Amino acid sequence: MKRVDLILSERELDSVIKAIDAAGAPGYSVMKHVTGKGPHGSVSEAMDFSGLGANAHVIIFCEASILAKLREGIQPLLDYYGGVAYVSEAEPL
Amino acid sequence: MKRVDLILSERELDSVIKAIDAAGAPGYSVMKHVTGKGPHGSVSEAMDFSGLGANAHVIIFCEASILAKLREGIQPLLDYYGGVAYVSEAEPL
Amino acid sequence: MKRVDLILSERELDSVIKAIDAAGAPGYSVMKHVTGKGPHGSVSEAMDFSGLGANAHVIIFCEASILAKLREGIQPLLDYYGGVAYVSEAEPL
Amino acid sequence: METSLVLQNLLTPPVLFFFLGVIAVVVGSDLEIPAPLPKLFSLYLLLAIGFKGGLELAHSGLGGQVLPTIAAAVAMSLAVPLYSFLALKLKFDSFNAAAIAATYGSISAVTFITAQSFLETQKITYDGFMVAALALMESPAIIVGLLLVKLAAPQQQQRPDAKGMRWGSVLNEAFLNSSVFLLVGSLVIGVLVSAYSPASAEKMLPFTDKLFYGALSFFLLDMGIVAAQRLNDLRRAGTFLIAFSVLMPLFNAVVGALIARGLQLSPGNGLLFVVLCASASYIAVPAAMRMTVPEANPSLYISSALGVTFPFNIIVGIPLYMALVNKLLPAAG
Amino acid sequence: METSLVLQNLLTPPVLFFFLGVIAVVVGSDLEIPAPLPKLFSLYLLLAIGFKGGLELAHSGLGGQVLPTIAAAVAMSLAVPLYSFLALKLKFDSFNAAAIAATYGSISAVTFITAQSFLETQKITYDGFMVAALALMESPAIIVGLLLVKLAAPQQQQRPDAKGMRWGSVLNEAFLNSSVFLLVGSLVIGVLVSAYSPASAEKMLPFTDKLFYGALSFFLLDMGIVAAQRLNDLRRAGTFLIAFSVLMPLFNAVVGALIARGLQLSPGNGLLFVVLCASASYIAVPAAMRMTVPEANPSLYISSALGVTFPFNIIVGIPLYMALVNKLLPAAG
Amino acid sequence: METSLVLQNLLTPPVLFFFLGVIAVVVGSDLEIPAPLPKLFSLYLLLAIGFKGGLELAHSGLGGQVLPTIAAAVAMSLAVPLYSFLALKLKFDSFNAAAIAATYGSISAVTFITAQSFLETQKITYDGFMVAALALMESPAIIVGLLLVKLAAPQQQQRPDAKGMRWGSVLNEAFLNSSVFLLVGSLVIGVLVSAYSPASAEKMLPFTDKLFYGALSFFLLDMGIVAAQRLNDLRRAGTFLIAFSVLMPLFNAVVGALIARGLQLSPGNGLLFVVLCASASYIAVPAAMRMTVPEANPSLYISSALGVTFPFNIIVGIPLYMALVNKLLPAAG
Ligand SMILES: Nc1ncnc2c1ncn2[C@@H]1O[C@H](COP(=O)(O)O)[C@@H](O)[C@H]1O
Ligand SMILES: Nc1ncnc2c1ncn2[C@@H]1O[C@H](COP(=O)(O)O)[C@@H](O)[C@H]1O
Ligand SMILES: Nc1ncnc2c1ncn2[C@@H]1O[C@H](COP(=O)(O)O)[C@@H](O)[C@H]1O
Ligand code: NA
Ligand code: NA
Ligand code: NA
Repeated sequence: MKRVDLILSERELDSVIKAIDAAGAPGYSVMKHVTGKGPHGSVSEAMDFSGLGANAHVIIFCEASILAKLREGIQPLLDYYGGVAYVSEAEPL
Repeated sequence: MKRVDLILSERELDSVIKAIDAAGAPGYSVMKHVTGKGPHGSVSEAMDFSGLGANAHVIIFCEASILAKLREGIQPLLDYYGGVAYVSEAEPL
Repeated sequence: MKRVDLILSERELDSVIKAIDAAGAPGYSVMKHVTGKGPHGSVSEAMDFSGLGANAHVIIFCEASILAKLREGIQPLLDYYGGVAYVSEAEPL
Repeated sequence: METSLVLQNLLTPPVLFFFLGVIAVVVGSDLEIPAPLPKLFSLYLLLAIGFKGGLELAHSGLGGQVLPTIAAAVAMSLAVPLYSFLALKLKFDSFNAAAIAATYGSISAVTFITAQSFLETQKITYDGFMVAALALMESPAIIVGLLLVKLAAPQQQQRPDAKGMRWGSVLNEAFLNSSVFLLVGSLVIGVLVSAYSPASAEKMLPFTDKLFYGALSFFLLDMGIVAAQRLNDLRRAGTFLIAFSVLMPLFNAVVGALIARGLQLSPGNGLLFVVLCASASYIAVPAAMRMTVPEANPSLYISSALGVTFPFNIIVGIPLYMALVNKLLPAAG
Repeated sequence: METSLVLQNLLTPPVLFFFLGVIAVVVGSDLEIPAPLPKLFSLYLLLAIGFKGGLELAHSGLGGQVLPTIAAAVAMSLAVPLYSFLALKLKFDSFNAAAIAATYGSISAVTFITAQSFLETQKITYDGFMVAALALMESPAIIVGLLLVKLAAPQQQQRPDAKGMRWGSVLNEAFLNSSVFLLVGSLVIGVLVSAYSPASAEKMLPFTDKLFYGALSFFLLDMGIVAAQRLNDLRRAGTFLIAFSVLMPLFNAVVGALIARGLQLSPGNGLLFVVLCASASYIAVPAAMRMTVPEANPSLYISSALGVTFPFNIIVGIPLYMALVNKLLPAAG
Repeated sequence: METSLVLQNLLTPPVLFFFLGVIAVVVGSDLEIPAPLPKLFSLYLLLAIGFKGGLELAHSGLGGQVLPTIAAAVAMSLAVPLYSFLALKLKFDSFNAAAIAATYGSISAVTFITAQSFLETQKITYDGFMVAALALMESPAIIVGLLLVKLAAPQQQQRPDAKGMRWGSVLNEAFLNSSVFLLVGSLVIGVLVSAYSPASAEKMLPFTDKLFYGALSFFLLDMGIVAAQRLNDLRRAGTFLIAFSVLMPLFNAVVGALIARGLQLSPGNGLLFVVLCASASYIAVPAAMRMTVPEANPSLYISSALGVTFPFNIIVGIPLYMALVNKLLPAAG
């Protein structure tokens, strides 16, 4: 099986979750309040009071067969808005 | 070495940590406030005020030799209460 | 590509981030409020009010070529202050 | 008259802020009160209501109507889950029926507080010992719920962590869960301080008393958001549960009002007694049930208590029960 | 006289705590107010200012200067982004120019509140309907900003999620974002409660009124920290943007003062009107722009509004505008 | 008489809520106050105590006993870690001995505040300048602790990040750590506001003054939980450290009371002086030590200061020291 890690702005979280559901993933987990740095600069929690939010980390465990559909739904979002997506191997415990 | 990722309700966290300790893992890390979706439906933080809590993400780096004992302690909990457990390869930096 | 996971006290986070930047990593993500247990004992959030903080989990996706420099900057910090660092394989989605 | 009472209740800040939260969800605003801020308010409300109740209890003592009223309250928290269970078994399995039944046997502190505020704006007095009734009604229903599971549920799959159903941990969950513990603890502190350090009791009031109404309104804004988010779950739960969530409180209210009449409670105490009977727990009991009856579906018992019964009670229930009390209780003439 | 007003403003707790936050960053203290605590204060301030404004609006009604003033306020929130855009296009692309322009067309509730507190310490009266102006000036600039992008921006790359620029979601973001929604909602609640339940309005005051000044000071401590952290970004943004962030508020203040004179506002209302014109949004608009104009660089519009204009306004702007109002408005004689 | 004072202290809300927190842990309730809510209260208490102290300091000025008292306080914060270190070296290595010693040289703001509240319920006056003494006693002990490490510790392993022991960063940690910075900053703001804007000082009081006692009680509920969680660590730390955590405060209290007598302090100021000497830091110093002496085991210095000395002081210490002060200080008759 596969493990997909997405890190992106909380702002796009709803769109990404829609794409994950649409791809038929069996589930996902979300951690908010992630800060970091990437090609678009630094992200902190300092503006949290204004509703701007920080980043979110999404983890998806799924069959390899789902990856293509996931990529199709998510990659355009990451290309346009920023964020990263990586896949690695994972076996059920 | 191995990396184990567990995602489960905060409610079972204490039982899971006992199982991890009992399996002889050299350590573990816990992130709370994880939301997500799985076969049992969606989990949000909306009921946090009532003490219901959300999910927790537990990471364990350990030798492969520990996996069997970990599985023995944790798998019954996940089967009964829900949650996921995956293993992948990881080498010390 | 590689995925590096660091878990260490929030106290050393600034030093570690400097080392990551110095190693030329293309980015990183940070999750705070991580609790856990390791060779140096348990870490909780109970003393958060005093500014002591808990642990942080840092994720870096980077080329294998960066690992050596990362190790050089980070390993001494982990040796002295505690914390763990593991590397695994990861491919872009 | 009921209509005017309904309006008088509707147009107070707590109820209006509850509506504002509901509207936020309905129109799709991104308004949210992020965790753990709602927890701050819920801890505060329990601490303040307990402390103030303790101060008043110290004055009123345990004589007169106090002990009979408390005994009747505890009896109701044992009886309600029993007959609720029978009704719920028509549609649900034993796990879900028991969990929902326990929810309705226990009480909602926020509904109680909102009723107190209603009485205050109506200038109707009530007594501090009702908070003791509130505190003592939280736990028994949890025990009854678990007994029902033990007795009526199909031979259970063995729990992987023995903990789940051991009686020690069940009693712990029932009597020491954070909401019961903080409420009872603050009540006891209120009694002690009132007796031995009245000057320091005075110094607590700006925090526990003056701020209370505003903090309640703020918390109800969040409750409105959370309750409205439950509406989807409800549709899935079906009309039986929705009907139960309105009819059972009404039935309990009538039973409660008759008991209050028997106890010759004042109109203020009578309303609070009725509200205790008619309200359902969405703080203590869900947390306890998820721990001890994981087989039940939380979205059923949370959505019915928080998504239907709670809004029903604070919007139309309280003034309706007031009218009922005014009719049934002699003192209200 | 201006100097003495500046000093009188400077030496009040809100402004001094803002400074303390700035100093913390400058000297390298690890003082921080962790999320989501600042959100608690920002929600509180919006709720309280809205509620209090509503109470007062219910008294003043919509007659006299009320509607003309509100109309003028909305007109300014439409005009400011238009001429700001023209100025900003000298240096920035259409995305960034539109986002910054929208920021300056909208308002800063905290600057407004600080100006109210200034008036109170100066014992100058003002009216509750100005809060309605505040509430109604938040959204229009967001719409104008997006129209500017639509019209002036180069043919856009197709958004991957259609959502971004559909008008429904833009209007949603403009009128239902959490800060506008909570402010307007609390205002309406204030009006309703004042009319139908004055006793319960009274019970809100310890929370919404008495606590307000202290909570504002605490929040400004955090704003000082956040504003100072922006100073680095600013250096990168260049002198054009820094100059714009000081000169545009001054220009808007003069325009605002002339309009206030035309409307024959009292000095207190006049100052608030000027402050609305001169302030820039760092709560509602940045959140909206990041959602709807992701092509713009947030560090530009946040840093200019929060790192320059906001400190400028609360430190020297408010007393300066007061002096201006005193000169231009007849009633101030 | 001591017994009656102990009881009078015991039966106040702050101490009772502390007990409630301890009991929650002991009986296994799941009561917890999740991060970052306790931080809200600790920031609030520092801000409020500093601000109120500043207001009072502005009235009393720096004449009379003020400077001698402050000088004596600073001297104690230098002396206590020196003799504590000698005692601790009997059992601990230099790193741990220095870190624990620094903890006892510094002070606990919450203990100080609880002592003030005790005085107020006893109707005994005290002066605002004692808050200045509090503020100035936090840092010196941190410096002494680090000097002790430098001088007495075995040739240290080279720190991987030079930062650790460079003097710049040590001084930064000692004088600019968030708790010292906020306390001193609020004190200065209090002085300025009192002098130049008394009307605005008035407007702060509902927040900084009226709410204070309740907020302290709420915070102590959390402190009770955290302190009780430390009890396990303590058992491992051994009887030497437990004995030290009770005997060293008692010894420091006697020394402090003699100095207070020499300074001819009033009973109220005398008690506060003694409490400063007898208390140990669990906010500023642990954070500083973990940063600058990572070789020391935090569970030792946190558990002794927070798990033993703090409860000892607020439960029996304060009334005991009061009795001592009443015996030794002439003015107390
Ligand atoms: N190489 C990386 N490793 C880990 N996280 C990253 C990396 N690049 C970007 N991120 C995360 O993704 C977020 C959005 O990245 P971007 O908008 O592309 O700069 C950043 O704020 C980081 O949290
Ligand atoms: N396929 C998955 N990938 C990532 N997280 C998952 C997945 N399935 C379940 N989870 C997480 O595990 C939690 C519990 O799952 P469950 O109770 O089995 O529905 C969910 O709320 C998710 O946070
Ligand atoms: N084997 C492990 N697996 C996962 N996390 C670990 C492990 N060992 C240590 N940690 C984390 O690293 C932190 C610091 O470890 P240490 O200071 O070495 O005890 C711990 O508090 C844990 O959060
Ligand atoms: Na009930
Ligand atoms: Na403006
Ligand atoms: Na001391």
